[in-house]
Formats: sequence, C-alpha cells, structure tokens
Amino acid sequence: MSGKQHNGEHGHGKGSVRYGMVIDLDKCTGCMACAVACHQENNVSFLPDETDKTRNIAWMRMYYLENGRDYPEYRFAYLPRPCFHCDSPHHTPCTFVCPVNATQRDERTGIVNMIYPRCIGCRYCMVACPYHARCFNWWDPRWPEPMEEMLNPEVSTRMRGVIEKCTFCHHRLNRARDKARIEGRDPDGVEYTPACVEACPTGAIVFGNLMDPESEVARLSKDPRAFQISAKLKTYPKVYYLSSQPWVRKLSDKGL
Amino acid sequence: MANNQQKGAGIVVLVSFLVGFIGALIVGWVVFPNVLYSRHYQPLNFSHVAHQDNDCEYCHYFRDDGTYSGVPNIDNCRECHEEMMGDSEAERILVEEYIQQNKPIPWLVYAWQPDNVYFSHAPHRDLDCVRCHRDVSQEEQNPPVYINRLTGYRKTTMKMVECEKCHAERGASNACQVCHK
Amino acid sequence: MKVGRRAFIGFVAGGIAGTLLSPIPWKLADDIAIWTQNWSWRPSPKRGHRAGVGTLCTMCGSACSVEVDLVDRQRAIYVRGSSLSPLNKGGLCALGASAVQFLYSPYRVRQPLRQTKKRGDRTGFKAISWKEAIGELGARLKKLYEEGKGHQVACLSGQRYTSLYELWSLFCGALGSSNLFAMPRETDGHSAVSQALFGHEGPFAFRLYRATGILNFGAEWADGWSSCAPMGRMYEEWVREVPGKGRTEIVHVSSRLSMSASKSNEWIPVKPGTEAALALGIAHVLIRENRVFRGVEEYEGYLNWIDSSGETRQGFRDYVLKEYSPDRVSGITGAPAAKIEELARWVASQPSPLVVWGSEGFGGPGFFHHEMAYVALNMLLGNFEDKGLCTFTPVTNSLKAAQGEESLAEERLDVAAGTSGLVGARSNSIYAFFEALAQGKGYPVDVLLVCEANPIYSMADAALVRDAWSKAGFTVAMTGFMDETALEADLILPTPVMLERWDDVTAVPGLPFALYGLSAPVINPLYDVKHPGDVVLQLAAMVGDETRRALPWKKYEDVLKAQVKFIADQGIGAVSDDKTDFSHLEPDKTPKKNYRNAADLLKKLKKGSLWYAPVASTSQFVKTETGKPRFFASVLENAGMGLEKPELLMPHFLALQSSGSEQEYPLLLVAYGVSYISSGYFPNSPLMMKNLWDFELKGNDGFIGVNPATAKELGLAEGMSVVVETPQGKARARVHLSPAVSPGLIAAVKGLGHWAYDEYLADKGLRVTELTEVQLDPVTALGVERVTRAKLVRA
Amino acid sequence: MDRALIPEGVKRCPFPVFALWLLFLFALMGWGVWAGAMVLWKGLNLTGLNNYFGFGLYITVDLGVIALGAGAFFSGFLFYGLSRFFPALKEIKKIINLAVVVGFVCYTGALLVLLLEIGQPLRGWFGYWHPNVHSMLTEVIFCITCYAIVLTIEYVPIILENRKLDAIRPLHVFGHSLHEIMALFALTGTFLSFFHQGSLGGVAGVLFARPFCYRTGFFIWPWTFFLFVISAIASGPAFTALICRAIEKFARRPLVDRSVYELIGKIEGSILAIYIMLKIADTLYWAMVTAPEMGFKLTDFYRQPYGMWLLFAELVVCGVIPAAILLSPRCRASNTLLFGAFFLDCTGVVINRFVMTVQALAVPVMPFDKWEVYVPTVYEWAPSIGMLAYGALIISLSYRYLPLFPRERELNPL
Repeated sequence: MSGKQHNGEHGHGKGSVRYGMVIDLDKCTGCMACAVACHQENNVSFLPDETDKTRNIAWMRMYYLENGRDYPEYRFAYLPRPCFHCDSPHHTPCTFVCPVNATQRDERTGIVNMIYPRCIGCRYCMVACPYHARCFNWWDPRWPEPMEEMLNPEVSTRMRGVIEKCTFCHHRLNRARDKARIEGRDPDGVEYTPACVEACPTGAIVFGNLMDPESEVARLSKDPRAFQISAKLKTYPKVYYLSSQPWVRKLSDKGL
Repeated sequence: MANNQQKGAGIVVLVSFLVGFIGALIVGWVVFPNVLYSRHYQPLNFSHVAHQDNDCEYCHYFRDDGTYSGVPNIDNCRECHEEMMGDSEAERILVEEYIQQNKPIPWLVYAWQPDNVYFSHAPHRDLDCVRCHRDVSQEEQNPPVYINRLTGYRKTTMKMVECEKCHAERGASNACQVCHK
Repeated sequence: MKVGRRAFIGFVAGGIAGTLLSPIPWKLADDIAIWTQNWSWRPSPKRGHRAGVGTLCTMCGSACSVEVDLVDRQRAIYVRGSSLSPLNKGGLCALGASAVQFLYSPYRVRQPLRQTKKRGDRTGFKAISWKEAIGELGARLKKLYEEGKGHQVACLSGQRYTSLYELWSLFCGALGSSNLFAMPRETDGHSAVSQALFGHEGPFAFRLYRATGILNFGAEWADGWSSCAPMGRMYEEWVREVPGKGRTEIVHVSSRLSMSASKSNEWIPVKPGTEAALALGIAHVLIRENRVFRGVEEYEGYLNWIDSSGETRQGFRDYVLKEYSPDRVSGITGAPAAKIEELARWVASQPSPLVVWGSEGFGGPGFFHHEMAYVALNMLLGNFEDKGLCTFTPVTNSLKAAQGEESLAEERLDVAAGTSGLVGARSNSIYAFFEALAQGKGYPVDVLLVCEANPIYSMADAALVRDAWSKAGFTVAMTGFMDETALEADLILPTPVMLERWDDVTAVPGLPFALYGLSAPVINPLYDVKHPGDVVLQLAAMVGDETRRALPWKKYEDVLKAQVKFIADQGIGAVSDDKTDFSHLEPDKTPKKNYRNAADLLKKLKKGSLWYAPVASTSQFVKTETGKPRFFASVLENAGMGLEKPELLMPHFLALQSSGSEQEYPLLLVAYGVSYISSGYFPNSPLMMKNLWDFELKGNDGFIGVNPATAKELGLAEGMSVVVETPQGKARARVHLSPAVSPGLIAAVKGLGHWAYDEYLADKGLRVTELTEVQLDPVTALGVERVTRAKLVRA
Repeated sequence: MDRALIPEGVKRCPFPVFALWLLFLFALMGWGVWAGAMVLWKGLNLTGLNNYFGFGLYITVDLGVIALGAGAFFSGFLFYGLSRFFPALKEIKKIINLAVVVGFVCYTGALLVLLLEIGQPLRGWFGYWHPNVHSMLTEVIFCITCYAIVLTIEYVPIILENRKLDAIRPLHVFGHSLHEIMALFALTGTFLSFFHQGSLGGVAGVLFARPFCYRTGFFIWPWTFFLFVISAIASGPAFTALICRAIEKFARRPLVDRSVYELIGKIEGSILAIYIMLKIADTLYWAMVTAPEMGFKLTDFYRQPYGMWLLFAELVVCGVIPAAILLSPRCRASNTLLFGAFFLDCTGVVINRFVMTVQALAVPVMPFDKWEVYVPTVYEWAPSIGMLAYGALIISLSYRYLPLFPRERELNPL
C-alpha cells in the first residue's frame, strides 16, 4: 500500500526527475487555502452556482472522508485532491486515451500536462481518470467585471469545450528553470513550489522530486503512513497521502 | 459538324475551366492573403539605428528572476527622453503623449504569441537573436505589422512547428508544458 | 444552353480545383482552429512582468505577513504567505489567499453614495462627491457637537486592536461620546474577568507552543479560532515530534464534532454549553487528589477568605469540592465521571499542561463565570505564575487622549438606559447598546457610524439589530463593499481595501508579547475611495476645537508613522525576519534590536516584518493588592452581587436559560463557524464558494445538520426540505444527516445566506443569524451566543 | 409526380403520401438540427453530461448505431468475400444494397453526432493532425472516417442506378466501373470496420483505471475489442433485416425472399450464440479476476438505477433468448419469433453499448466517491432522434427512387 514505485522503476532512470506530492491528512485541517490559492494562481473560472460538483471546475478538490461510525465515535477528515500525475508505466489513464495528444506526460519531469489549445473536448481523458481530476469547461469562462484584472498572465485561460486540470503549477517550474538558467544552475530537477503547497498553513502538503533520495517528498512517500488512492488500479499516483488513522487508510482503496 | 460543335464545346469547357481555375488561384494566392491580414503601424517609429550607441541589453535585458524585459516599458525610455531629445514628430509623441502622461506605449509586437504560449528567453539566450527576430541593427523605420484578422497572429508570429523542430534538433524537451501555459 | 451548362460546370470545377490548390481551405482550416484557441470573448490575462512585494495581511487581525504578486507593479494577481512573520511562516488562509478577489470584486463601492429614498431601498442610492459626503456628515456632527449633543453620536468599529480604533476612540472622546463599540469578539469577555481576578484589563495570552498537553474547552483552533494560518503553524508545531517534548497532546471538549475535535487526540463530547462544568469537575478532582500547584494556596480566595464586609467566605477549594463532584458534573455534562477523573489525572501528569477555552464552539464572548472557571483551572495548574503558560497580551499604542484633560463624555447609552451589566461601560456590550437603542431608552442616537463592519448581516439576533438600526437618526456605513449594512445606510463612504491602504496591528490578542505590524498600500486605489482614518481626521478638522486638538494629524499615514516613531523611540524589541521563531521568546530573553531608527523600522515593517518585544512575565500584569491572582470577583462584591448568592462571586456553572419552551422547541440549534467560510466583514470570495460542501449549500439551499437518530425520530431523511424555527425566527433549509452533531442538537454553519453583494454570493444558503438567540451576560452585558431552542418542521 | 425517378417495374405509394412522411421526418430532423445548433452555439452545458458522465447519450447512440451499421460490412464480407467459398451466401445479394444504405446512414449519422459530442468541433481535425497512436479514439476517428468514405463509395453506384442518373452516359460508366471494384471496397471496408468496431470496444476496455470497463486482453487489444467486433457482427445484419422488414410492412409488399431472413437468422443466431458465450466468459473472468484485482466486487458495480437487471437483460433476455430462437429452425419459421429475436438481439447490443458507456461512469472508483446518475436532456435526445430520422429519410428516398431490392420486381409482378 505504501508506494514503493518511485525507486527508479517504470523505466524512469535513476537521477531523473519525478515531481510529486505528499499530503498529510493528519495535518490537513481543511481550511481550503490550497484550493483557493490554486484556483487563484491558475485562473480557474467560477460559476454563479458552484455547488454542482459534477459541473464545476476545481483543480484542487476536497473530498470528505467519514469513518462510518455513529456519534460519538464518528470522525471525519478532508482529503485535498489535485491531479495525481499518475506514473503508471508508459501512460497515465488519461494520456493514454487522448486522441490528439493534448495531454501527455512529460517524462523529464513526470508532469501530466494539458494543452488547452489542442484539446478537442472529447472528454475521453475525463472518462479515463478515476480521480475526477479533470474538469470540462461546460460554459464559456467568465469573470465579472473587473475581476479579469486579477488574472495571472503566466497561465492562459481556457475556453469553452476544453478539459483542464491541475498542472503541478508547471508554469512555476518554467519560471524556476529560467531563474536557474540565468543563475547558471542546472535547470533540471530544480526545486519549485506549487501554489497549493505554498498556501497550506499547516505544511500538510510537501512537494518535490520523488526521485531525489534526499528530498522530503521522497522520504515521506516511503513513510509507513504513506499510501496512494486506489493503488490497485496501478495508476501509480505521484501524489501520496499520509495518515495515521486506520480508517482513513482503509478508505484509500477498494477491497482493503 | 457535330464533331466541330463537340470540339467547340470542349474548348469552351476547357476555357471556362481554366478561367475558374486561374481565377481561384489568383483569389487564393493573391487576394486571400491580403484580405486575411490587416496592416498596422507602430504608435510611433522607433529607429534602432538611432539607438546603436546603447547595447541591446540596455533595453532588452534579463531580470534576475530569469524573465526578460522584451519590449521595454517607458521607464526605460524615460531614462533618456525625460525631455525631448530632438524635434522629430515621433519624439514629440513619445515625450508628450506617453512619457509625460506616464502612459505605456502600445507597441505592436512582431513576435506576438497567443496567451497559451510560454516563451522564455532564458533558455534561448545562447541563440542568435536573428534566429527568430528580424535583424534590426540597420533598421531606421519600423516595418508595418500584419495581423491575421481571424487569429490575431502576426504574419511574423512563429508557428509551433518551428519551435518543435529546433527543440527536436537540439534534444530540448518538446513536452507540452515547456512551451504552453 | 448545353454548352453554357457545361461551361458553368467547367468553371465551377476549375474554381474548386484552383481553390484546393490555393491556401484558402488549408490556411482557413488552420486559422479557424487557431481562432477557437483565441476567441475574443475568452478573457485574456493582461501581460506583464510578475513580481512579488511584501506587506501585511489585514483581512483579520492575526498579523500574517504576505507577499503580493503584482503584474507590472500595477495589477495584484496573487497573494502568498510570507515567512517574514513568524506567526504564519509563509502559510495563508483561504480568506487571505482571496485578497485580490475582494480587491477586484464587482461589489466594491466605487464612490460615496447617498440614500435618496427610503432607507434600505437599493434603487435610492445616488452617487455624490466626497466633498458633499464629508460636508453633510461633518455638518451634522458639528451641529451636534456645538449643541453639546456629541454623545448622540455612536460608532461601531470593525477593527479593534489597530490605530484606527484608537483614532475613533479619540474622536468620540473629543466629540463627547462614549458610544464607541467594536464588533463582538471572543476576547471581549476576557476584559471583565481579567480585571476581576488580576486587576489588569486585557486579553489573556497563552504560550501555546510550550504546552505538552492542552485541555481545550471549545476553542475551535482548526476551524478559525484565534486565527487560521498562525494556528495552522502552531498545529504543525504541536504534531512535530520534538526530541525533548514529543508531540503535544490535545483533548477537546465540545458538544459538536468540529474539525478541531476530529484533529485532537481525544474528543470529550458534552451537552451543549456545559464545558465550564467539566472544567470545574476537573478542578474538583485536582484539588481532591492534591494535584494542584502548591503556590495556589497563597492566591486570595482559594482557601476561605474575608470579604470587604469582614465576613468569612468559603474559598474556591471548598466550594469546588462541595459543588462539583465528578458525579454531579457527569450529570450536567453527560461525560462519564471516570473520564473526568482520568482527564484530571492526565492534565496533572503533563509537564506543561494548559487549559484553553473558546466560545464553546459558537464564536463570540462567553459567560463571565464560565471564563472564570477556565482561568481558575489554569491557576490550579500554576499557569499564571511567571514560568506558567498564561499571561496577557500587551497592546502597543501611543495614541492617548491629551493628558490632564478630563473626558467630557456623557454616560454611554446602555449605562444611561440601564441595560448595561454590573461592570458598566467597561464592557464592549454592543448588544446592550442596541437593546437600549431599540427600546428607545436613554437618549436618542442621532448619528450611527459603522466603520468596516457588517452588523446587519453578521450579528446574531438579527431582528434586534434591525430594530435598533431603524431607531438611529442618520446611519453611515464606511465600507469597501456593498454589503447588507451598506444597503441599510443613509450615507455610504467607500473605503479602500487591503492592498490599497495603510493599516496596522497594535496587538494580537492571545499572543504573550507585544507586537506591531504595518500594512502599506502596494497599488493605487482603483476607485474614488477614502481611508476611514482620513475621513475621521477630516471630520475632526471640521467639527470643533476639541476634535482638532485630539486629532492633530493630517493623514492617517501620519498616525501610523507616529506609532512607528513611538516604538523606535523606545528602542526596544526587534523586527522579525524569516529566521525569527516566536516560540523561543522568553521573559528573560530580550531580542536584539535590529532596526536603526524610525525610518528603518518603517521600511522593514512595510515589507511585512513584525516588530515584537520580549514576553512580559505574568506577574508584571497582576495588580491585585496581594500581588497574586485571586479566585473571586471582588468587582461583583462591590456591585453587591454576591450578597444573596455567595457562589456568584466564584467561578461556577450557569445552566442554559434559553427562551422558548422545551415542549414547543424540543431541539437545540447551534450556529458554528468553519475556517473556510467567512462570517465577518468580508464575505466569501467566489473561489471560496467553490469549496463549500454539498451539505452546506446546494444550489441556493442551505442545510441544517441533524443527528441521524434525531432525524429518524422526526422522520427526516437526507436532503429533505424543512423549516427551522426558533423563538427568534424561521428559515427554510434542507436536512443533512450528520453524526457529528449530538442527538437533540441541530447545527447550521455561519457565513452563508447573504442578500447583498452579487449573484455569486447573494441568497445562497441558510442565514443562521436570523435564528440565533443572544443572551446578555448579567455581569458584562455582553451578548453571549450559545444554543437556541428550535424545532424542525417538514416543508 | 416523381414517376420518372422511380425505378421501372415497381410500384410506390403516391407522392403526396410520401411527401407527408417526408414532412414528418423533416420535422424530426429539424428538431434535431435545432437542438444540435443550440449545442454548438451555447455549448455542452445544455446536455445532461457532466464531469462524472463525460460520455452519455451521444456516445451511446453513436456506438449503438455503428454496431448496428455493421450489417453493411459484414453482409459485404459475406457476399463479396465468403460467398465464393460458400455459395449459399449468395442469397445476401438480395439485401446487400439495403445493408450498404443502412451502413451509410449509420456511419454518416454517427459522424454528425460525434461532431456535437466534442467540445471543440472546429478543432476536430486535430485527430488526424496530432494523432495519439495509443488512443483507441484515434483509431475510431480514423476508421470511422475511412469507412464512412468507403460506404459513400459503395453507396454512389447504388445511387447511380437511379433511372435518370443511369441515363447519363458518363455516370453510367462511372457507376459501372465502381461496381466492378466493389469487392475491393467491401473487403477494405471489412478490414476497416472490423478494426474500428474493435477500437470502439477498446475505447472502454483500455480504461485501466475504470474497473467497470477495463478488461485484460490480447497483445494491445482488450477483450472488449473482440467482443465489440463479434457483437456488431451478431447484430448488424439483424438490424438490416429489421429495417428491411419494416420497409416491407410500410410498403405492404415483399421485397426479399424469406430465405434471406432465414439465412440472416441462421448466421446471426450462430454468431450471437458465440458472442454470448464469450461475453459470459468475459463477464465471469472480469467479475472473478480482473475486478477483484482492482479491489472491486461484482456488487460494487451495480446500484439502482443501473442494477443487475441490466446485466440480466443484456445477457439473458437479449442474448441467450434470441440466440436460442434464431438457432431453432422451428422458431425461425415464425415471423414473430424471428423478427422478435432480431429486435432483442439489437436491443442487447445497444444495452451493452449503453452499459459500457454510461454505467461505467456511474460506478465510483475512489472508495469515498459517490454514485451519480445520468439523465440526458432534450438537447441530447433531439439530435439523436433527428439522426434516426435522417436515417429513415435516406432509406425512404433510396427505397423509393433506387432499385435497392433486385428481387422486388419478380416478387411483385405488376
């Protein structure tokens, strides 16, 4: 259950870069700052009615976990869910099916990217992703005047009819790489911080290169508390969760 | 006679075919490209030649965070043109309409790229500028900017295939997120 | 004919062939695809260079340092936490992360507005100039001042521990009015208790980072108590495996399973509002088992004591031993007696135990006697000794009324009207004020100024608030947003919002040391707005000599600079940076001064650093005759309260006194807050709305949480529509079956159900303030919100 | 009125009657086109689709229609390919034209609906430009397009047999030459269609993170690939037969020999039986091996409204039963049973396509995820129905004006 996959398997050579995330559900107090920061950073659009979770767009979505007991044994926890940037061999569920290569996994970073101008909106990737990480733009995105002023120029806005999802803030990676280049450092495997990670006040989200044995993520991903969601699907998420609660861990996969 | 008619008819058909064919070719190759692009001029002329005494880096420089100034903003211009430095019309416009009013000059970018493109000069700093940009070292007068009416692309906008080719040649990554945001 | 047709066909064929051989079809196909990639109606972010600039977040008073990303130094697009503040250490809450959404929100007020029709008519607002606005208001005030009716001006401030509040205070004082209130907050309750037991008036402070075991009575630290990001960082510290100390254990006592309860090591469910009884039960066990701090016997009133009348009275020890046996407490709270003893022993076994308390899970101040109980428990643990974990928060402020002059102010309205409590005007008893106003007692209120607060929406017992409001002569809302209070105002004075303005923090209640933070504008205001401080200064300049003398500054900016100069002149304390760790602050450790002068300090503060001073030892604050804390409230004795019921001077438990009968209203309603919903001056940002759970809002429907067992009894199923009814009012909602609420309790989240703002916010969810009852504490007259009797009727 | 266009030697209903029928079809199509236009204009938010149900009625209809349209390729294969070796199959010639028309209708209709289904129809051609060779959808796009073209090519000579057109010499020559190489196209079509029927099966089967549809398989193809092929073969000709029967009923005249129906019944019965056996085997293996490996029990997959009844309906009611009927010569002798079985057969395949598309998405994968139910809106129904109307229109026109049925004249002496 604890993820053993980022030890250079799946043909990703050792020393290569696999950005990944570890989310400590013990620490997460569900303040949702990660989601707000993410959506703020990434120009995620919003609707007057955001309560239809099957239609709205969220890159970082919260799931509500319950232990299934009754008062007073009842307990709950929140689970923030970015895109898992699955590391399954060769393809992720989603990139495997995109007919136009509009989403691909970059094997130099492990990031599952999404290129909106190429997406034809067939939603096959959405269907393929068991984590609901992908959202479709059912409407033309709209920001009430003058909110367009707050749009981030480092992320392009999407148009109606395309899919979008968490990108591990790869525009920040690009910026970090450029900075590294200008400073004469090696741009590969450079450290950077996605918005959600930055925002989290309890430090519940840790991000970094899973293939760097020195990194905090790599260490945590091998923690006994670590698990992945629906690991049995062999999607090999690069987002790991930590929890010391047996009931939370049990909810991580079917048939546990 | 019928035969002649036949022949005549054949020729008529052939001629009208050619008329249609050549007409369409003319429309397609000559008219269409002109219609497709609108022509624009810069808000004021910037003579690169007149600025040859500065390094290019004076206006087009890297910031410490790895970003690039690209087309500089008027603070750059103001450093010399706080007051008029000549009495050309362009100079007057520059000083009076922009610098003194602290208004950014709406330069038209020749290498304009759509929103979804991330291009950073940092990884490309070892390439010659003219690999992608026109050579401005001798330029007195800014050329007009041709803008595609449908797409907003400039005629000089570099298309993706160029980027990809060059990346492939150099072994640079062609992963989507390298050039798209 | 035939030739013609053939020729035509030939021509068309040629045309088609030619077209296919021309770029038209191919280029068009490509360009159309590109067109779809760049549709003109698709919002396109303005381009420019993104770079960060530091400042302080002032969306709440927690003094989080932030970095704002600006594009071309003009557009603010993103706010991240900055590690210049050791409080949030780079973390940020959802509200702070939304700062730019408020900045660019469509519902900002863009120029002064005057209501030209009936109050509350949305169509009646007319844009006026600032000159007109200030002119009219100034004229009114001047008139009242000159007529000696300055006390008929009342003022309600959203800010509290800031220079702006102090400015209002000077202004009202100079005007001759005592009617200055701040919006209710939890620390309101601390003043009277601390005054009574320590002779010092000020918020209690806790050295949370030192605690090894925390006994928590309803302080919902993971749901927004105290502050979101700094508490998050604190939690991170608590759960960190620190070599010497291990993890901090937390026991949570409350009636509803909150996130904080879920995150604690143990949750002790108790009946609603009975946390204080449990505290006394634990005190009982500690005393009985002789597990208390030795020195506590020297505290006045622990053992038997002599009152001012010379009579010997039962001390706290005997009183508690008598009254709060585990069995009795178990009866009150529903917690097993064995558990109470276990808790007591656990607390006593901790190297550094700490008792914290909150507003019993419901927000706002608590009952005087309950707060006393928690303080007493801390005293038993020795936490009010110098090495202990409890102390007071010092306030950093140089703005004082000019020395030597007596305040000319008239009595405060609630005092005048007799609705105030035993401690009189010592208390921020805004509910008592509103009650007086609503009932038309005392004297009329001619001008009611609300500064950056939204009482019409956010105060409980909304009906009372509306009633009082209608009685006020001329209502002025100084606000950034077109909120519910603004809608009800006669005059709206638009204020800048966070990144456009100067602000400061003079204290963070709960922190055991002095602290000062400053927030300078990072962009120009988008609209024709004015800082409330500047408005006050302009008014002061208009009104009269007193006000001019009391408020000599030109601009609010100068006020803050004066504050900074005051600090720099004292020359103590230091400025934080990303290395500073407040948990190392100790009374004996003076931080090294690291700023040169006022200018340097100002520069550093503007970047988002905090000025802080060493922890003050508790004994400095204690001002009782014995120099030790005491266990009884002599104030009340003086007020003659303890005469008939001696225990009224002591910490004790007050049973619930709700209006409405249990028959009619068999359920208890609790309005709870969560960290991801804002229920104060700021509404929820659009991106915060994104995160609401399906059981909080669905479409426009709000929800009421019901325990499945209760629901079964009532025949209710998930999602069913019901009407929630309390003596205060009614509201429609849908049922959510939640095992987090105890049987018999029903719970609704605060912060939804706005009717102002825009389509992204208005009319969404349950407006719980329409339902909740507020009880005035007999001692402090503070409005205490606990549970309200309620019933559910299927709609 | 349109006498001149009607093939010689056959009777058709009076033009006004036909016009009324056309009017009705046009109305339905108009409704569909309006709804489709709205969807293109306003966006897919008009549909019942959402982020849980990325695929819905459109795709179900597409898959169903393409499966049923398989009659074209399979009949073609039987006639052009196998009848050389099994002369008994020569019978198929009598219905082959109809099969082509039905195929043409199904494929072009499916393409139209597909255009609505994607969020960015103007970029649809990216599928050819930036193809992802791993994506089953890419295979589908390629093959459907190619096969639609092939079907068009197959349909053209039939059109050119119209009396008026046939009179034009160049067209006649052209049509005749096309006829000559029809076998080539039919076999190409067989290959293409075989492949993309499979790909359509692959569409679901490769979703390795969707336990409801994921299937292990052979080399790069999941079992669904093969099951879809066989089920298409098992239902396509049946559908053609149903259409033929419907025309006969409308026209109130026999158009093909009953022996053709018998033959189709026999063929479909055998294939359906094979299919159902394989499908049951697949279901068992999936329920007992594949799904448990992914942590799922069979019961995890079925919850109302998508209950076990669907499985039963698909496998037994619309599988075992029609197969049994079709395999029994005595049952085949009864028209009711024969066409009833055909109908069940087609229904079963459509259920299968529905289940693999919609139910597959209803099943939550994450243990803490929710079941959702999908309800299509009128904006989905209308284009789907309009598409069927379009099919009816083409078939009606073809029947009226083209010599679709070689045996018609003999069977109906004037």
